[in-house]
Amino acid sequence: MKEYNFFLGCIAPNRYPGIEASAVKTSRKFDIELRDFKGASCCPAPGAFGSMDVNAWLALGARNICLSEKEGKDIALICNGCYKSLFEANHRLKADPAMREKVNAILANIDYEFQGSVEVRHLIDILYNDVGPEKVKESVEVPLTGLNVAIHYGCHLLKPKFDRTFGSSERPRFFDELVEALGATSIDYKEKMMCCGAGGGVRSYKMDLALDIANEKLYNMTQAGADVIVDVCPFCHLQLDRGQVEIKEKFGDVYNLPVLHYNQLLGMAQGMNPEELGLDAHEISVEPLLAKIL
Amino acid sequence: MAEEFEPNILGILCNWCTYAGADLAGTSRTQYPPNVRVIRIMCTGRLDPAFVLKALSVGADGVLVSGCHVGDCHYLAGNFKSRRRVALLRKLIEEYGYDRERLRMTFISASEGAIWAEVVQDMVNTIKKLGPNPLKQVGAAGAAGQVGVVADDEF
Amino acid sequence: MALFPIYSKRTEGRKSIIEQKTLVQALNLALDMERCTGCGICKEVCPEEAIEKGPVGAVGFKEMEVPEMVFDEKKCSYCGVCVELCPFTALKLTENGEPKTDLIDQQGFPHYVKVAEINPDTCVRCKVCEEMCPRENAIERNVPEVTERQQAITYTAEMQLNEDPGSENKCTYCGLCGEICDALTVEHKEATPLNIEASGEVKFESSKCDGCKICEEICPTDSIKVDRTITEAKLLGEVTINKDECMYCTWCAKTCPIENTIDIKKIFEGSINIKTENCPAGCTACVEICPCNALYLPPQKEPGEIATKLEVNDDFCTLCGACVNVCPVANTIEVKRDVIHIEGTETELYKKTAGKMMELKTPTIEKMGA
Amino acid sequence: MASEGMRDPKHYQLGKTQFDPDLIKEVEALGGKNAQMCYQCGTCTASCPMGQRSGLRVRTVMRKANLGMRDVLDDPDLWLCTTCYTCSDRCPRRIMATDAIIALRNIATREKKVPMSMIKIMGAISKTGHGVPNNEANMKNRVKVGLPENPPTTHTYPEYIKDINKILEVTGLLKIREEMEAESQ
Amino acid sequence: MDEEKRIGVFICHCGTNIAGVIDVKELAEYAKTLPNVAHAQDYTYMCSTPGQAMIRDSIKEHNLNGTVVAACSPRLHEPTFRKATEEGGVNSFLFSMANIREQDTWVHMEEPEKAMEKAKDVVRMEVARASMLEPLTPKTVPVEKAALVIGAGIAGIQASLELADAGIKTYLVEKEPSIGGNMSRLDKTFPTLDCSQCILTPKMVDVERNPNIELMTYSEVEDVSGYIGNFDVTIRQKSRYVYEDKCNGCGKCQEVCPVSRPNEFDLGLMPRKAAYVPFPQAVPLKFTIDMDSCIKCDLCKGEEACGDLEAIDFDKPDELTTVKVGSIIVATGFDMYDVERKEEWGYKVFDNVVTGIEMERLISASGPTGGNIIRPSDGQKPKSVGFVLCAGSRDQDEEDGAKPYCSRVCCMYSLKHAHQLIEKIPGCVPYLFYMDIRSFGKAYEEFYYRIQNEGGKFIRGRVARITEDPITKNLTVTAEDTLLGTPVEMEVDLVVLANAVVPAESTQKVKTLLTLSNSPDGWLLEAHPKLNPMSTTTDGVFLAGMCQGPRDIPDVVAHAAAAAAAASIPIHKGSVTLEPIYAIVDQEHCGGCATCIGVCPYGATELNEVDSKLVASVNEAKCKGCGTCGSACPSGAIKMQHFTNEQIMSEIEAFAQGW
Repeated sequence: MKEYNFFLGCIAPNRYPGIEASAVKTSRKFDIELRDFKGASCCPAPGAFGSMDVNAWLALGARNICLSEKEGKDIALICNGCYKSLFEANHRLKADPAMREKVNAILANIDYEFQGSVEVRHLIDILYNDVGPEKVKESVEVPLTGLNVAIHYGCHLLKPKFDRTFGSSERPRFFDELVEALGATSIDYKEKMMCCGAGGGVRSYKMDLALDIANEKLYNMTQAGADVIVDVCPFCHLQLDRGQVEIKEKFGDVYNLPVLHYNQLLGMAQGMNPEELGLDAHEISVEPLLAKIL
Repeated sequence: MAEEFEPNILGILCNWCTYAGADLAGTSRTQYPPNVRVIRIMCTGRLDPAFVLKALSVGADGVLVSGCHVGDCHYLAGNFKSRRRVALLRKLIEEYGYDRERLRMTFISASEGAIWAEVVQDMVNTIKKLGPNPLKQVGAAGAAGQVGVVADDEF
Repeated sequence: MALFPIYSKRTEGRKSIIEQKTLVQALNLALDMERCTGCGICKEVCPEEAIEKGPVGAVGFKEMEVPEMVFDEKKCSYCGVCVELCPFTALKLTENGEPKTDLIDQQGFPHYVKVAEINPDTCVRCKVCEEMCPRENAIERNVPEVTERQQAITYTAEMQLNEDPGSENKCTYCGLCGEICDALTVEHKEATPLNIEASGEVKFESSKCDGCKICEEICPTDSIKVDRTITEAKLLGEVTINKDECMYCTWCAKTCPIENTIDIKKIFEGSINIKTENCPAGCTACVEICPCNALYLPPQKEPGEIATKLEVNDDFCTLCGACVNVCPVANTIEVKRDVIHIEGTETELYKKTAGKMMELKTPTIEKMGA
Repeated sequence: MASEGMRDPKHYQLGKTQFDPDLIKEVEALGGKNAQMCYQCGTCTASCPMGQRSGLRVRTVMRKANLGMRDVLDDPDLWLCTTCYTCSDRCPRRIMATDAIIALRNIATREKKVPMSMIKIMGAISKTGHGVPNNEANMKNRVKVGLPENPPTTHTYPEYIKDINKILEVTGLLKIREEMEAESQ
Repeated sequence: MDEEKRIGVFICHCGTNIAGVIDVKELAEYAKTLPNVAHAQDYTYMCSTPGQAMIRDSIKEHNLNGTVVAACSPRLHEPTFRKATEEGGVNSFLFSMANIREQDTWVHMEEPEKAMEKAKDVVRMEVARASMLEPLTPKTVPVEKAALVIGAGIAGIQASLELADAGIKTYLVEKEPSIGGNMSRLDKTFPTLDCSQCILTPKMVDVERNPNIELMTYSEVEDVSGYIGNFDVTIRQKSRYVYEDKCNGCGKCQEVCPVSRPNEFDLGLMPRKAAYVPFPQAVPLKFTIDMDSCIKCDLCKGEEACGDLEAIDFDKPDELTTVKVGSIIVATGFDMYDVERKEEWGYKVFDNVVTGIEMERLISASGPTGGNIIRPSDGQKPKSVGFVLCAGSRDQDEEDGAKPYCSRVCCMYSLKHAHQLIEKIPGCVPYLFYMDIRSFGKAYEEFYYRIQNEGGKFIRGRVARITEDPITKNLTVTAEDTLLGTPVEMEVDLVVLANAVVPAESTQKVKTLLTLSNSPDGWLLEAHPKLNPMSTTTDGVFLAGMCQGPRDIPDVVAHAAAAAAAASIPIHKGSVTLEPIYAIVDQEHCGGCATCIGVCPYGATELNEVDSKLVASVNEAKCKGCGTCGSACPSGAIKMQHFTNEQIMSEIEAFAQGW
């Protein structure tokens, strides 16, 4: 049993609790325990906070890492935004002594010190590289055969590639493999690697433009015959799920494309019921999807 | 405030790769610390262990041997032989009470002027941490030239 | 790093296809999984060693999946030797969609002598061969369905009608015969007060007459006479053997009720030997895979008898070697081909290939773990 | 002597452009790696999902930053980058254009040219530790999936929030927020 | 040493290069205080004629018997000052050089005081060394009147023809079955639009006919030993499985061969047989059998085919030949950058994305389509074609293996492609996505105007990505028109990636064999980038063509001719002077332990019985002067001339006098 401190971020626990619950439940099947991470805060939001002051952003991120360092636990998380904040803070502070000094000087005000003793990992990275698609496949009880999945990787999982571990960001395959391990089909759609539009503080700054990007994405996914969108980031999730309601209001385009976090899809394939995965809290009804699977 | 310790480092460089690389650093005006004095030899294979011991015994704070990359030696394999000598010498100087970090071997090609500058910078930093040659510290820079030639038939 | 050649491997239905494609040419080698028996001869003969035997399918009592032959699209020279030597015609080589046969056309390689004939003169068009043949579609029985009696034989029928005005047996055109038989139609001339004599015409369609003579029986004036001559007392149509489908196992020849009617020559001559004492209990892999049903388990003599001994009927074994490929115990089956019936030039390449084909084939330990 | 149709020569005069050579150094120091290496190929603009539907031109931003045209800091489009990093991944000069934009935003923030939407997010974190705090409806949903009403974060342990505010304070962000909030009222 | 040492020290200002950082006068004054120094002075340019005269005259005037010049790197001007010393009547090996420019004033400009300190140390060390130097006499060895050229592309062909015409026996080694290299793949050449084959084939035929050229195709250099004037080269002639003397090139073997393989020459666009010539104009026109794909069906040996000629032998072995040459020219050329690694452009993912060299074959009349330009997906003529320039050039993305340098030919060949498209397909519009059009050669810029005038469209912006319509297979190219400041998305039928050139894979092997170096970008390193771009640091080895860096055909030909001229110098001179820097053995002290035998990479040390005692000796001709034996000798019996223990030890001691 490998234990991680489960870093929740904001949107998963505070808007889509199903994502939080499904991550914990599905991981147990692979002997991974996601523990409560006491005192963690916002990562903080890389787009908003990084844009205001990178050093403050790094320091706030480092505060979260320091909390975990005190417990000697590696951090697992389920949000690309959190991944950017914490993975990059961890990576940069480990690699760059000057930056570390600068950030530790800030942290000294609250009696923290960044040591560089833990790892920060995205759960999808753990699932792919530690567990592996084969084991994921073995855990499937209800194969999702015939389900056309439009995968949304999300930008901060892969980019910038120099600061990540997944290689080129143009045609990645690992997430597709994990979805296909569940029996579903990962469909190719136009501009698959395009951003959801929410990041960088744009969703709160210019909602219309942020939604315009999401609209194009949703259109491309629909054109390719998607039954469901699967992501690994609650913020992209929010943009693509709630965004559909907002797009309908603002532009009149209707998609009704259900959005699932990978752990929710995994939970369904592992035979969990939609209520315990929190699917009823989504804006876009998952009913047609359930009808297709069950 | 006491003047900062400036190490005296002896560089023993092969003509074809590192010496040319150091020249390139010059042509490119890459700035690096002025702590190294260079002796040019044709090949690092020429490196007699006595040179290193002599340098340390006369008070050098560090010795930097540098030649071609493995496989690129102008004389086929001189750098291999030198590498083995340096590896053993690092153990030997430790027996004499020198930190092994005072002797270093690197491989720098004729096109790696920037790397030469980095290596010098790094060596200077290392030696600065180690402090002056212990012989200098006790003020006994004698015994120069009394180091025997080391049998190296096992090389 | 260049765009071409594009090597690819794909499955279309039950065909597994490898392809070497340049801008101007596409070479395809297609393996028909319906026909492949997993005998592995293609692997033995490939000059480029580009063919590997994949894992054996699930061993079971109900069905035996054949080992998949895996072709290396990059190593393959697309020469066609395997195509020619597949005894089951499971392989096809095409260049831009057309069959590519230049190796054979230029007599760079011989081909099998394929003898499988049914003598149409002696064949009685019965169904025995079709039923006994272990391969679907190998026997082509083009015999029309016999739905009416007259279709069973070939004959000619004649009717004579007595219309002699002086005869007492003259036809009265009463129409009775026409009522009961499709072959006869009676047309009356209309009677007028001036002429009340019955007159008309009796039309006869010989193709509809089967000579039953009921008209004769029923005619009140006995004016009808019917004669039937049988010209051929045999079913119509013909039974032939499709040489592309035939496995040359001789099941049909051995079971044909008429002697010397079917002539089949096996492609290989040689021997098969099974050391049944090595057989793991309950394993019937070879029986399941044998494409010619030459291997069998004799019926239990008494209930509860366990060690049923595997037997082979040499008559039907084609020495294809499929059994060797699935047998999980080393040295249990030995297949040895001594003669290969071919025609055409025996080129050096053929001789080398034949040498490989004539080596003793027996399972090795590595083949375990099916 | 100006003939008819000839415009006032003043119209032809370029305004005196002010270049600040230190701007790009500041950008590089704040994480915009290799920003001075930009050779204006436009890969960034063409990669940018936002550039296709707005006035954001990453290449132009880089150009202005490189020349030291400080008006780039006043450009509201500077805040349209979604930080997707596609431009950075494809840049043939390995420039982190996204990080350069973030660096420019940092400088703009110091000059209080940051959009209020950002300041609001800071406010939420300062108050609750979360940029997107919990709410009533969500608490019910949490309970439904078997989770406690509040996550084990600063929501459950508010004592950690003071550390966050200390960081905001020492980095000067708190002051910027207070001043901007005061100005906006 | 019997004689009293009288050393002259000459400090060079090198304009302001040295004098601008340190006080040369003070340095000269310092030099005067050093032991054995009889004279010291400074001068603006020591390497100038008056500077050299100053050395000459000072030797006489001050009766000097040793010189030290403190100036630039000895790798630059050591020969100059040696000569000046010699002219002054002092053995040139009694000269030593202090490098106070490259390794001092240029790298410590910001710390002039410390630079001064270092200059003093360096001068002191060199004076100490000069005091210990011994006079040496250079040896002269005869030169083999033959040359070797490795690689028979246009560079190798040109170099060989030049050498042969100068009366030098030339071995031309080519690894492919035919000579011609990459140039034979090209259709037309820019900007003159000559047909590449038309101008190349006559040269190829000349090579075959020239009695002074021994052509060795399908061959590779396996081993090189020796030194300038006397290289021993072992060449492996790979078996073609065809006797070249019997093959008449009739091609019947090819006709009957049932095997079909992609033709490497045509970049896989066309198939070839297992028995093949790469292209119809091949030289020599001898068939080769590709044993990897041959099935040995014997059809080619049959009566219909090779039959009576009996040229084919499947058992023909490789042959090893050893030749002796005086100089060697390397002309290993280039490969194309693996542009598949730039995933955003979708090469090998999308059918209609091709590379520049593939476009050449598509345009070429002898190519797979007979010169009909078609797009691979459906064979249709493209009506709009996008060109991606700098595809992998001027790109620092190391993860993608891209190259930071300009490949120098892509702009021009793309312009040429644009011209050919306009000419061959009425109504076809080429769109060139460029960053800068580098049309630097003679008549190149004019060619650029011409294409503009013909209707080629130029968009200044690098292509960020290419996407494909899965149904029509048309491509959408996204870039920013940086001149408009607008992102553009353009649908085109075909995209040509003008991919970078990279050093040929075979270069690495040759580099190792000849102990050459390469620059960081992988191209072979020249002796001097400006003054000696055709020589290497290995005496007697020269570079021709692309192996040294990207260049176009006229530059390659010029470079090759230069290399040939340089390579012919020692051969025509008939002898070369070798530095007397070789080891000698003091046989009295030698214990015969044979340690030196084991360490010498050249087998120059040997053990002989002298006066009933085993002693080592060094073969001067074989010794290259690395000194490894000298430092390994346990009894100190081996003396490495000009780098003796005493000389180096004295330098170390002088080094220690600095503090």
